[in-house]
Amino acid sequence: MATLTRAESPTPAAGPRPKAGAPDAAAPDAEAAASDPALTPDDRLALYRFLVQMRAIEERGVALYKQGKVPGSFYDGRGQEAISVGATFALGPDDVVCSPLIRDLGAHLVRGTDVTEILRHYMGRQNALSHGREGNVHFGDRARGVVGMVSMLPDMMVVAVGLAMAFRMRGERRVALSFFGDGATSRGDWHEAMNWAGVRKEPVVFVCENNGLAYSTPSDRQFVVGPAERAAGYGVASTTVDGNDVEAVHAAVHAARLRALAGDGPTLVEARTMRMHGHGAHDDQRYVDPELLASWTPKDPLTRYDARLTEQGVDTAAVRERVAAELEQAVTVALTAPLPDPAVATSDVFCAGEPATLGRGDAPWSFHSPEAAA
Amino acid sequence: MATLTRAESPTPAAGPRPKAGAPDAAAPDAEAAASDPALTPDDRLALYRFLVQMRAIEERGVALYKQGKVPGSFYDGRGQEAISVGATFALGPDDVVCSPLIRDLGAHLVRGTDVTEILRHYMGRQNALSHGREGNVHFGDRARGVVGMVSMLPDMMVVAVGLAMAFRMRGERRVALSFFGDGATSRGDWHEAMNWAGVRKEPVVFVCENNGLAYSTPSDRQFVVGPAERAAGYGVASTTVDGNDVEAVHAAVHAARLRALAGDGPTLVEARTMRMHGHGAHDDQRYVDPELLASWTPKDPLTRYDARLTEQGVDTAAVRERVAAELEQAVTVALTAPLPDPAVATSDVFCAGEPATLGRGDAPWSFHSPEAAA
Amino acid sequence: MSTMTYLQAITDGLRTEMRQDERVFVLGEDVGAFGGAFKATAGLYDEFGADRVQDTPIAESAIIGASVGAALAGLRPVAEMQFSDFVACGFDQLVNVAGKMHYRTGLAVPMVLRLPTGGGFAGGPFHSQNPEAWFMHAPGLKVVAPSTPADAKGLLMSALRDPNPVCFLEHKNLYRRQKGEVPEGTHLEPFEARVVRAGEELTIVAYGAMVHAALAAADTFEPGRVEVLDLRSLVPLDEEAILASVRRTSKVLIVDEANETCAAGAQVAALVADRAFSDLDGPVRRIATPDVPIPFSPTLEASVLPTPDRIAEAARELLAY
Amino acid sequence: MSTMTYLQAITDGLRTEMRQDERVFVLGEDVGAFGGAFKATAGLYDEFGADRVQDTPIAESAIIGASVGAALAGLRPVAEMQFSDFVACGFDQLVNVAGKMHYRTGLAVPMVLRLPTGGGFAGGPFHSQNPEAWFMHAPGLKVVAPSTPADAKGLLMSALRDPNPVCFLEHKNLYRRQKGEVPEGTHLEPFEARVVRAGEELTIVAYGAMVHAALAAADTFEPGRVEVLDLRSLVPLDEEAILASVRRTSKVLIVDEANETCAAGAQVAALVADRAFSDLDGPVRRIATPDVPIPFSPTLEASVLPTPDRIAEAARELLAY
Ligand SMILES: Cc1ncc(C[n+]2csc(CCOP(=O)(O)OP(=O)(O)O)c2C)c(N)n1
Ligand SMILES: Cc1ncc(C[n+]2csc(CCOP(=O)(O)OP(=O)(O)O)c2C)c(N)n1
Ligand SMILES: [Mg+2]
Ligand SMILES: [Mg+2]
Repeated sequence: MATLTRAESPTPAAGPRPKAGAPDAAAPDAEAAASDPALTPDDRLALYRFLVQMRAIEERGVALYKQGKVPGSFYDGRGQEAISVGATFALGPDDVVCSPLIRDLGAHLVRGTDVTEILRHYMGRQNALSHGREGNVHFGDRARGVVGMVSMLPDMMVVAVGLAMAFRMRGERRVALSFFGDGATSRGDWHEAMNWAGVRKEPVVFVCENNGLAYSTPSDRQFVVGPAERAAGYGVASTTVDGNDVEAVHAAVHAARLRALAGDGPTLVEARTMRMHGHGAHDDQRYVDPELLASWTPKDPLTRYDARLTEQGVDTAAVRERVAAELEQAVTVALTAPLPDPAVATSDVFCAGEPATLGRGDAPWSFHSPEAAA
Repeated sequence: MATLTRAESPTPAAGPRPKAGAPDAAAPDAEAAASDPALTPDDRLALYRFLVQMRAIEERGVALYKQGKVPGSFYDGRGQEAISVGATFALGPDDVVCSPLIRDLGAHLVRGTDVTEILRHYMGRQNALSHGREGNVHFGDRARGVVGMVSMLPDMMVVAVGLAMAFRMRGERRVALSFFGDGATSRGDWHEAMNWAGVRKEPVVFVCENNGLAYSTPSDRQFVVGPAERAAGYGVASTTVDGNDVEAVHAAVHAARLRALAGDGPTLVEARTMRMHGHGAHDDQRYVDPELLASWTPKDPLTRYDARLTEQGVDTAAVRERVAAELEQAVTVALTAPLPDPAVATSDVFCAGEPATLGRGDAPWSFHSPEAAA
Repeated sequence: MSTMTYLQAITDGLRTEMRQDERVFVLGEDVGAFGGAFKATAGLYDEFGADRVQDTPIAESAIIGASVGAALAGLRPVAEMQFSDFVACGFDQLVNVAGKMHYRTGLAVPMVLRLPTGGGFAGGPFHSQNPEAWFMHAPGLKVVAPSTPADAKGLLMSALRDPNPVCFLEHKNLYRRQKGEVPEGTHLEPFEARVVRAGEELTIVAYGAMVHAALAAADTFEPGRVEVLDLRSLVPLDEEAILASVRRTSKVLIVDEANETCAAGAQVAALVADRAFSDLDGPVRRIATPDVPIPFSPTLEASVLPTPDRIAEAARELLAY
Repeated sequence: MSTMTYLQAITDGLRTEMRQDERVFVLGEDVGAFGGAFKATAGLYDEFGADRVQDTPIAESAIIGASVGAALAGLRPVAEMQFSDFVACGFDQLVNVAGKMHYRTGLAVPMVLRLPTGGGFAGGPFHSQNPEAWFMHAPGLKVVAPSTPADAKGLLMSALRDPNPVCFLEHKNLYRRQKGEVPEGTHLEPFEARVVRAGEELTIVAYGAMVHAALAAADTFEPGRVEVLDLRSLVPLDEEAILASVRRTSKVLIVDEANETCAAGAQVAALVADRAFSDLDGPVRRIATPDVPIPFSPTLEASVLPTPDRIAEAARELLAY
């Protein structure tokens, strides 16, 4: 008889997982302590590295797109890197990200998804994430507890609520994390997700990336009252943070996660930010006031964090160099990847065997993985 | 060249309209005065008559349903009559009701829709409202500015927003009125309608019939925060009234209408009430606590209004008798109506000629129709 | 074996699997203590409790989307649309999220969407629809439509064990009218067609409630002339069973309660016209509901839904062709 | 006449009618100053202002539902889905509210829903769909799909004057690739099919982008052998034009970019197999995209979408039948 797995961890992902932490069900004390989420120097370094890595990959991605090596379209999260990185860094390995969106490459990096695979995926080559069936940031990494997004915004919030519901029903200490943009709040599914999560007190954390724009349309044509304020109408807790401060985002999501684990229900974390590039690589965003953009340049999440860490004596240049070198290596490898076998175009529409389960993601934060931080 | 009709009245409906008032664009002073919506004795009599009529028709409808004369299903609004009657009574003739729902027969009666036609419609006989293509309260009366509901809740709120948008774009002094139940607030379309109306400041009035139940499901499984409080999250004004007090509902909707006409945007009027019958005639609602029901019995909107008017010297028994006699007459006529010609089953899926426009409804309230009150 | 209605067989299938597999849970509007608008979940709440028999808000998109999430987490949700007509409100989650998940990400979505469908009881334009062709045109969804109590249980239990999203079309008009022997305990039926009346001269292809209309029509001919094939599953479509039957009889009449254009029947007709063309001795005939919303008035409704009479008449014409 | 792209012809059709009929207005995501994701509304905001060229919230259901309301009030809304794929998010308002309104209430819903459709540019599973069969299976919606710049304008202007909801499928892959002569000023095309290449031995039925693939395939045969029929309108479907062509040529190949099952092509095949059966000298063949989400990688996408080569091969087989 198949049984409901109560408080057990899901099947661990296959393959070597250098930084995977202990399941947090096993570390309640560390968590309690972490309500003051003091980050260690290693954590800071890791955060910085993910920020740099996200920016570097996306800059390279735009270039590859312009060279015709990336088909279709290309979207990036320039200026918003701190959100996906900071938020995902607050998760435990068994938590599920459902889903990172087009500005959220950092979430995939934090969870440990392989960069070469990501590049192959972007390029529509053979790859383990999507087999070429999907493109741009539309990928997930099943083995690392990341569910790939769909385009329809914000559908995946609803799915995250369903995941959280399952966690709660099974008594598991896990949360689901879902990202959404300010523009996506106008859609009915946003409401259905918020309402359901609120009425059921599901252990879910919603992270709003409020960059004031939905493609070309500014917030004042989208809503009158901001997302965080609206949360109250659903019995959902909310908090607003500086989305360009990676530690602030991390702290807010960390607190939200603990709240969810404590059975206190969902939280909406609104991260205020600015989209520094066009909607996609095709968009010069000339509709955005250059002065507004200029006013955000000093708030760049990388520059700011760089300054902070440099002050703390970190050799940030070394990090940047290492990331750059690793990336060039990955690009070189990815460019040699073959195109997918046309047979995969028509296979796997249906699942034939046992469903594959969601695996565990990397959780590099020391409070969740003391042994990894040692 | 076809032009946009600015501030003109829509085409008046054909046929004699005994109580149709002046278009309110012509009576701004009357309206201003009506911000203290003192009702005349005639108004009160009319309100009472509509309450009695709604109850009488629905009681007869249930009986006819049980006799097999009404096919399909039958829904009524017992205990909630004051809401549709009071709200619709506050409208001007050019305003549009989009749409009365299954508890809102009173809206149709106030607008002047013929009772015999309604009965024929219920019975699936030849009738001018639906030609037998629709059943139960799924009818509208185009000629009286009433758009029939669809089952999908609360889709018609969105449509009402579109109507209001058109009124605003053309500079017309008209509002759209839409009803919805507490349960319907969980659906995405509720959110999209509220958000759109709020962000565009459309001249629309939303009337929430909060009876604490969606079919068998109580409010605490539907939402954490009530509809009126939620309105603030959309920049939509709100007010909560005793839904069993026809004058209170009227006053609130009257104020909301003036607000909309003044360009101040939408209002949500939450009318608190209790559904005294099952969801439909098939439902014995044994899932409702009998004590709860009993506690609402003294609040019956008819009994209460009856007492009030009796105190004011009105011969309410005479009204009830007249309504009953008229109804029996209408039932007799309706029962002789032939079944529809099967040809109408397949005709009119598409509109062939010029679209028929929405006509003007009755607006018996003296403040809107001084001449009719005279 | 015990005798049950189609509706009881559905409840029995749910109950049987819920007892065996703790991952299976039910959610939908009023499915809890109330037992659902049609009482398909009657008694389950008492036996399995509020977590496994969940009343939801009126939110079809969330019902489907949350089911997807729960399925990804390893549960086996069975979501009910109060009437199949309301699936339009959750269409996006169904076709874009559930249907495409496995192909795109490798994750499976083992969920069942129960859809009370069909007309014939004065339900009108919003309580009588047959939406299956929409699902058939959306890759990644399985679609089944039982016609008998035994198949209702057997296909449902198979759906509950299928690792894919399955749209389970239960015809409201069969709920209480169809009674029959239903195997006790686990009963699994494959997603395949079945010949329910053998015949040599004409194949009538049908599914759901139309199987009974087709049988009634077949009964007006001498035994052995008209074959009735019950598709039972629309995705996967049992193409070989259809082709085998038509090749043998050389004539085909396809019956569909759904609106005619682009219906399941159109797909069957296209299949036959392509792959059994050389065996055909007459045109590929269809009977379906014309492209109109289903009217409320019983006389109007009866004039558009396929009836045994209309089917028999078309069969007669084809046999004489 | 002036030479325009398919995209420019759409803009021109909108502009022309907006100048003539103040009731016509445009709404959708980013359609205002930005001119829309594909620039179909470029310049209209400057000419007609914010009320008649409205940026909306990301709310497909409200875009469609509010358009219904505006249409009921006597305006002529033209709503844009940023990609046709997103119509699933507003499906209910389209099929249940817009499509059934006239039949149920006598009120008309004169609105146009512009839907950028189709694949061929690595758009992946959510930016490449062809949803027209869903609409065809929903009574009360008209469905048109132009293949040329002149038809894009002509069918659009006819749609703008139609008193019904019209789903206007504009194929993204034709936007900039198709150039042609387009009549200036008012240009109205009827919702009827047109023979775009005359032939005697085989009819290829196609619409939208597939017309060009069909023409390329037809070009590989001697002139006069292969006829290409451009449906242009799917609802109403020009049944007589289809039947007349097939009866003359006696063979038919139906091409569809949409997923195969229950597609428009299935309906055409069913029609032919029923009403032109006795004139057929070969099986009713179809080419369509298999039932898979449209994959992203160009090699994968090219392997599933119908191509001139695949069409020509099927045509060759049929001609030899
Ligand atoms: C339902 C839906 N409609 C339209 C789109 C097209 N679209 C893609 S991104 C976007 C803007 C999203 O804005 P927001 O949610 O604020 O996210 P941001 O791009 O600013 O991060 C739009 C309209 C979509 N993806 N989904
Ligand atoms: C979208 C949708 N889903 C389900 C239903 C079935 N249904 C009809 S009425 C009803 C309950 C509605 O509750 P509420 O909105 O509070 O209205 P009330 O009946 O209490 O007046 C339900 C679930 C529906 N009409 N529409
Ligand atoms: Mg944004
Ligand atoms: Mg209610």
